[in-house]
Amino acid sequence: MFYREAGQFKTSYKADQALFPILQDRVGLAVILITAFAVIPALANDFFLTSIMIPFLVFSLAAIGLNILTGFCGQLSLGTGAFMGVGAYAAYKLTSIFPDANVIVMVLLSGVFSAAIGAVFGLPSLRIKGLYLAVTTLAAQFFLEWCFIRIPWLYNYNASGAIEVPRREVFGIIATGAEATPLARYFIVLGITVLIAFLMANVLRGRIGRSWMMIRDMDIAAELMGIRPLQTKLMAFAVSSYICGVAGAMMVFFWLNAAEPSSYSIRLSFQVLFMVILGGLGSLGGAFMGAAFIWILPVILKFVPGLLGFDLAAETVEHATFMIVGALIIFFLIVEPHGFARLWQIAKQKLRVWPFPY
Amino acid sequence: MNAFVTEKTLPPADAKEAAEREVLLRVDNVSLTFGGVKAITDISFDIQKGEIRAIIGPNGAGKTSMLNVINGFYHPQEGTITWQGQVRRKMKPYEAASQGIARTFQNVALFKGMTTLDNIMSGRSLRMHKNFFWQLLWRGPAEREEIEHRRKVEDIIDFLEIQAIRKTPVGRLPYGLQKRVELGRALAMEPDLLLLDEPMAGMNLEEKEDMSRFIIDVNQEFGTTIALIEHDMGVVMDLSDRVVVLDYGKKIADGPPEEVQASQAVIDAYLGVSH
Amino acid sequence: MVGSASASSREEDTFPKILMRNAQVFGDRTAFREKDFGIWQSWTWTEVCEEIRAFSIGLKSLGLKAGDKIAIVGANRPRLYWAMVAAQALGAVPVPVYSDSVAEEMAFVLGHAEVTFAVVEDQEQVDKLLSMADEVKSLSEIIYDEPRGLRDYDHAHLHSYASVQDKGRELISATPSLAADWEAGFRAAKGSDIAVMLYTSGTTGRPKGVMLSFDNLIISARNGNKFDHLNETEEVLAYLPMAWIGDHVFSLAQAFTAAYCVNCPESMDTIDVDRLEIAPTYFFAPPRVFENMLTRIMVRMEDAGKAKRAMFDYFMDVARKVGEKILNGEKVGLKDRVLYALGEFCVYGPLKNRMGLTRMKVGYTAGEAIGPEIFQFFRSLGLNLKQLYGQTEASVYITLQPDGEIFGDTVGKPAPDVELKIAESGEVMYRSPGVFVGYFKNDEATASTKTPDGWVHTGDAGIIAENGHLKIIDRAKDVGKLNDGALFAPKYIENKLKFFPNIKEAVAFGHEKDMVAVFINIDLTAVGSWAERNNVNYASYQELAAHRDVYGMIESHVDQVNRDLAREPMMAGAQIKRFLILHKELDADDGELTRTQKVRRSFIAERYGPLIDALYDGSTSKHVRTEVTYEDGRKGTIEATVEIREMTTHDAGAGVQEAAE
Amino acid sequence: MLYDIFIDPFVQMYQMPDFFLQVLWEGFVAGILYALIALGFVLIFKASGVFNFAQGIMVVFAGLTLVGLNENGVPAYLALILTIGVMGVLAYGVERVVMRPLVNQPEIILLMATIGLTYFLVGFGEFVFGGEPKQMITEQLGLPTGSTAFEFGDRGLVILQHIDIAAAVIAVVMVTALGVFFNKTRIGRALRAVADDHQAALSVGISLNQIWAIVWFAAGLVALATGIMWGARSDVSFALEIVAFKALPVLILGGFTSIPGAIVGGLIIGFGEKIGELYWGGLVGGGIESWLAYIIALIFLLFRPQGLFGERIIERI
Repeated sequence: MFYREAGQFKTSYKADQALFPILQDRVGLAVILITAFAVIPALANDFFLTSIMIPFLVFSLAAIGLNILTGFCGQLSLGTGAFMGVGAYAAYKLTSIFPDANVIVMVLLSGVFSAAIGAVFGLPSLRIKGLYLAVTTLAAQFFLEWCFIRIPWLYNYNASGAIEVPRREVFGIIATGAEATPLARYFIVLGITVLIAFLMANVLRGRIGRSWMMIRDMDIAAELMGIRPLQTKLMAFAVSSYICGVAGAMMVFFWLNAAEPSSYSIRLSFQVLFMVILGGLGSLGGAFMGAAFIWILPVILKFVPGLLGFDLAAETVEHATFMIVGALIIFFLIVEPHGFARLWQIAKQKLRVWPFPY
Repeated sequence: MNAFVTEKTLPPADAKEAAEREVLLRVDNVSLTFGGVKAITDISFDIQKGEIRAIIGPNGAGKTSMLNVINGFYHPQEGTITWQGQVRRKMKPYEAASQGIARTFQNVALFKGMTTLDNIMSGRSLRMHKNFFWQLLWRGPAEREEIEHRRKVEDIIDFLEIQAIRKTPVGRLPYGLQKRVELGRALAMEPDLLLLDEPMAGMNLEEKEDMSRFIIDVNQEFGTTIALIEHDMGVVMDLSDRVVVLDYGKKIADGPPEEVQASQAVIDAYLGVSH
Repeated sequence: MVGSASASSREEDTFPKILMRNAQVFGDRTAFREKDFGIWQSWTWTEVCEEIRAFSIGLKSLGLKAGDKIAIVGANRPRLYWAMVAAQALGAVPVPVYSDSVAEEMAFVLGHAEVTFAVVEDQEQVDKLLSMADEVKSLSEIIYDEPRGLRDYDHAHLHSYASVQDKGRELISATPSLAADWEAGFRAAKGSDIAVMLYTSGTTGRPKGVMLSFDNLIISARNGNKFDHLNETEEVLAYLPMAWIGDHVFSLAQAFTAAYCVNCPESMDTIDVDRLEIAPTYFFAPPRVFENMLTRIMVRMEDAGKAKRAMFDYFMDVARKVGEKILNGEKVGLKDRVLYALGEFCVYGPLKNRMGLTRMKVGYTAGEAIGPEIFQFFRSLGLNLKQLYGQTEASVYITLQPDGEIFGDTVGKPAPDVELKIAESGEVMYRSPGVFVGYFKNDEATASTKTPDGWVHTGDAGIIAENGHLKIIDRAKDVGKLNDGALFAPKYIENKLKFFPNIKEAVAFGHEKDMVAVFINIDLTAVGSWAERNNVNYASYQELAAHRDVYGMIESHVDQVNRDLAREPMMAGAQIKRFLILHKELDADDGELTRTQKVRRSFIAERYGPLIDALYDGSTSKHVRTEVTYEDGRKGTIEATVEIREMTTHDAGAGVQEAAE
Repeated sequence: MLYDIFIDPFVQMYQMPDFFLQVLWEGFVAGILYALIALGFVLIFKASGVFNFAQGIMVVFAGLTLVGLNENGVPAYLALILTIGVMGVLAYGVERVVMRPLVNQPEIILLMATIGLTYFLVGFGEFVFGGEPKQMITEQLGLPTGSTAFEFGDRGLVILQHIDIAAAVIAVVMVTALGVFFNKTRIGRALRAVADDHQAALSVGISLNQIWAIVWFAAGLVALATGIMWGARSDVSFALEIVAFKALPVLILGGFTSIPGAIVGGLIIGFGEKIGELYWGGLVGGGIESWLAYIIALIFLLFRPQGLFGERIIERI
């Protein structure tokens, strides 16, 4: 309906292979980016930025990370939380060791550590597949969580056992610590998320992205076509963990300000996995949609009783939220097991062929 | 107007001439066992450069196992395999690809989540080298490389006449077209040896004819050596230069189609199945 | 007689000269596109000029000389269009041939035209030409575009297009003055020289080679461009047979004179997508194409959800009511305008988008009568679709519908520079600058078609209405009489039947008989989809055609036609008394249709003699055997028992009342 | 350092056999509980191919229901019966609402659905019973609470909690009962048929839906037993949910479909974990119990990807 593709023809492969070959999609994307970079900062209050947008973006990035591994390369992981934790602790140590360094660079660098650790835990994936692989990643989850508790060096021997983000400035603006404004944090988080999402879109449409999907769709055929399974899977583990690590670091540096080992527990792993599954395996856009659903829905649910005039205890609301989210997850899995991305695809296809049904 | 004399240089049919051709792959006394069950017993034959070699036999004769041995997916317990004049060590399946062996599968093994175009592009994987950092940037070397290979892939799409399904996810294609896409994917590897595992299984007559034409065209246009497994005797006899017949994991005949067709052992084996 | 358009640009009176002008004036504009290897490969006028020059000089080196005939065989490809102009630059005459015609037919044309060269698309055509070596003795060199499968052929007289071009380029770089010599060579050519020879398939007899001069084509094309305000920004899709005058004028003559861009589709399978991508601004299609589009729209909408269907139907009603008025610039109330605008957003716009007609400035349909409903449907969407009446012998244009003067039942006013008259026999005659030079090697036919003072017999019976528009009734020789003296215009009846989407083809009989009886061919797409929705199982066309419910459905259509006929005083006597549904589809491969898909009445009458007898001897069914030709040339037979149904006729004038309900 | 790792623990085992035995006993009891949880997984996996992550929360939920009912004045045994009823309703609900619409979906989707179910049950449980840990009504149910000390010559003594003995006994009884159920009853045989071949099972006229409801109910009963045992040892709280993940390594060792495998796997993990923690854990600061099970399973997998009882997989193409 809104798609009017007549007259959009490609005279070069460059144009044909563009990320968004359809004009209307490019316009849509531009609108979203303008909203994110201009409209929201101009209109949103601190609460909206801190409680909704920043965590949403952090989770979106984490979901992209997990999606690379699970959605694009077909390797199930339950260790996302821990890999995020590695990023967080690495960034914390880096800023402690290099207090004058640019904190954004440190955050981006922290992902390298989680990438390395992710690759190590990815090694068994050569022999182990499916649910069995989940055990490997569970081992990573619990082992790393244990490390966060038992290795005091990681949290600078704090009495509390938690990491607290110090105040750091970037180009004269306070970027981290309690005094950092939500707006500054928002822009940093948005910038990093958009940048990584864009870079990943590039990787996914090229040789490497294809090799991941080959392994996912038919590993034996992929191997017989010259794809080295271990190398390819390890790369997916590393890239995925890198992104999760950066997301984990952003989570503590630009959102929570402080974190303890339990922040990166198995619960977080599941939360991100849900975002990926509900958003749609193998879709970058889906990662954003899944993150929005899993993060923003409970926030909204918390306000619903108040808006309706009920006066309920905070606890009750929280429990009800849990129930509703659980029920909705099951509901959406039943309605569309391929996630919101598929729903969007179907809707888009409908709009493209409108008024025809197919 | 007799200016046009259609003198096609056909591949040599008689065995004598064939013997002079270069041997691409030789299998010597190969045996393969699964947990005590013999799948292949003491088989020897060769594949010559530029020919279409058929491996036929009744169900369970060990044809697919033979292909799996050739491309390194199974490792025979006994015997040697000589590839382009060199005895091959035990190798990983992915090494077969880099040595120039491509194959298709009995039950289509396409990458279901990808489009026809991407599936065939995946055949170019080994020939694409731009590293992760170029891929991240895309603009520049990675994009140029992609376009360069896309051009080659488009040749194959054109060759197989599948333009109309270029951007269709392969899962949605009818079976016959999936087989064609799979052939395209193998062709994209520009292999020296192309292994086709029952390329015409489950096809109707028209699709079979199309596929036969493509196989012959591949052989003649690109000079690709082809080894194919097929159930349908008729198709094999028309297509191939030489035929190996297996039965219960043993070789029972080897030679030009007419000769093999006349062999009593072959007739018995095929009749034995239908009884 | 020379038209006004030619005077203004006397300089460029041949296509090679126009090419040079375009390369100079519109050098950087895209001249040709072809979807190939997944993208639209493009050439600017400068590049086209270079390509043509290289090929032309290459051809010359192979021995092509002035006056030679060069066959062009293949689907629409830029290189084949270029080959025509390259040949013209050497004074040779291109002879485009229907590439899907069977070898026998093609052999006659090539033999008759005495072609010495042939430029063909691919191996299939090369094989075809090689197989007719005996019939076409004059043929000495074959040039092919697509090398696939030809590697092992003897290349002594076989050349790839690229190699000929390479030869030409080599020669130019060796002798730079060659390019200037080449240009000087065609500077001397005159507009009255023969530009091209097109063989008309003709509904009877052997094809005739229509010789058209540069003046014929170029003046007609310029007039056409002016009439519809076409300029270099147009985009057209070249998808109709190159041997057909329509394509020759739209994709070459008009394209060159207006310097607009010609787009060649990737293959016939992808034509819909290709049209969608290009979205032509100037579009030509025979009624069949529009019929198919409408059928597919309706079939697809049948499968849409209830709400969507309701919305679609509602807005289509709105469009029917005011769409054409708005297009014609008539006064329409504000409410209707708003509703139409809403409909444009919800339905018309998307529909046009899906059909790839969003950018269409002007579209034409011709060749046969188009169903008024179909015509109206497209116009009500806001598409400026018009009818024209033309012939190969006229370089297409005889009459055209001017913007704002569109009537469904007429084919428009005389085109610029065309004089029109109706002969005493009722036959339409015309005289124009586009009138052909003559039939090749067939003076007898030339003399019987073209009068000494330049008037041409169209062979169609028609009248000029009060508003000056021409109305075609039927083929002049087909209009006949029933034994009771009632007027019988078979095509008129057939067209009425064919306007039902379920009926693909109809053949009416009745001349010198007691009553009207018809053969009907059902439309497999439309009826098949109906069958699917109604759980009617069928394995073949034959089975579906013989199905009781299908007969019932067709019977209701025939009855409707009878009601319509009853309403018209002239035609009321020719209502359909009996009909049958043919057990096979009429097919060009069996010679039942022409290559342009027109019914070959006499051939059918002969072939299905027993069935016609059965129609008139009162039997209710008839068993027949029919020979068929498959696509690959193999022959076979099919057998069937065909049911015949009796119809009740309506009293003259009776339909009026019921139609008012 | 090497001495600490390779020599010292064994020296200790030899020198303090009573402690060693005590550790073994602890490992045995933990192993029995892991095995019970794993049993719940196996039941469901065998019949429907679903890896039920909600088994852990079902344990908690069953325990909470029992205690909660009792707290509200329902007599212990009646509460027990009512709880069994609640588990039945839950099984039926899960089959209707979750399993049936998701039949034939890929395993990861089913897995996620059970995690969704976990969320729901956590919310629901907390909503009804509140979030605080509760005391198991051990005595009211007539379970033993004392302990017996065994003298071990002059080398010390080993203390056995009666409740642990009871747990072991109950586990044995349950396994036996399930064994009988599977082998001797009609439904049990049907269940095995389903596990082997869905089509075949359908063709003998067994309703898949019925069977799913039954296995979920059986898993619910196992969960209840587990809940009581575990609750009696510590208390009933949502922390137990985490313990359920331990079932995963247990299953890897024992195989996803084997009941004896679940027992053996549970015991291996139980022993390994306790011995590892008490003899080697100290070297790295303790608490290795939290991940040791997974590492054991992982190492095991690297050598036998098909599990302890699985058959070697021949890949076919």
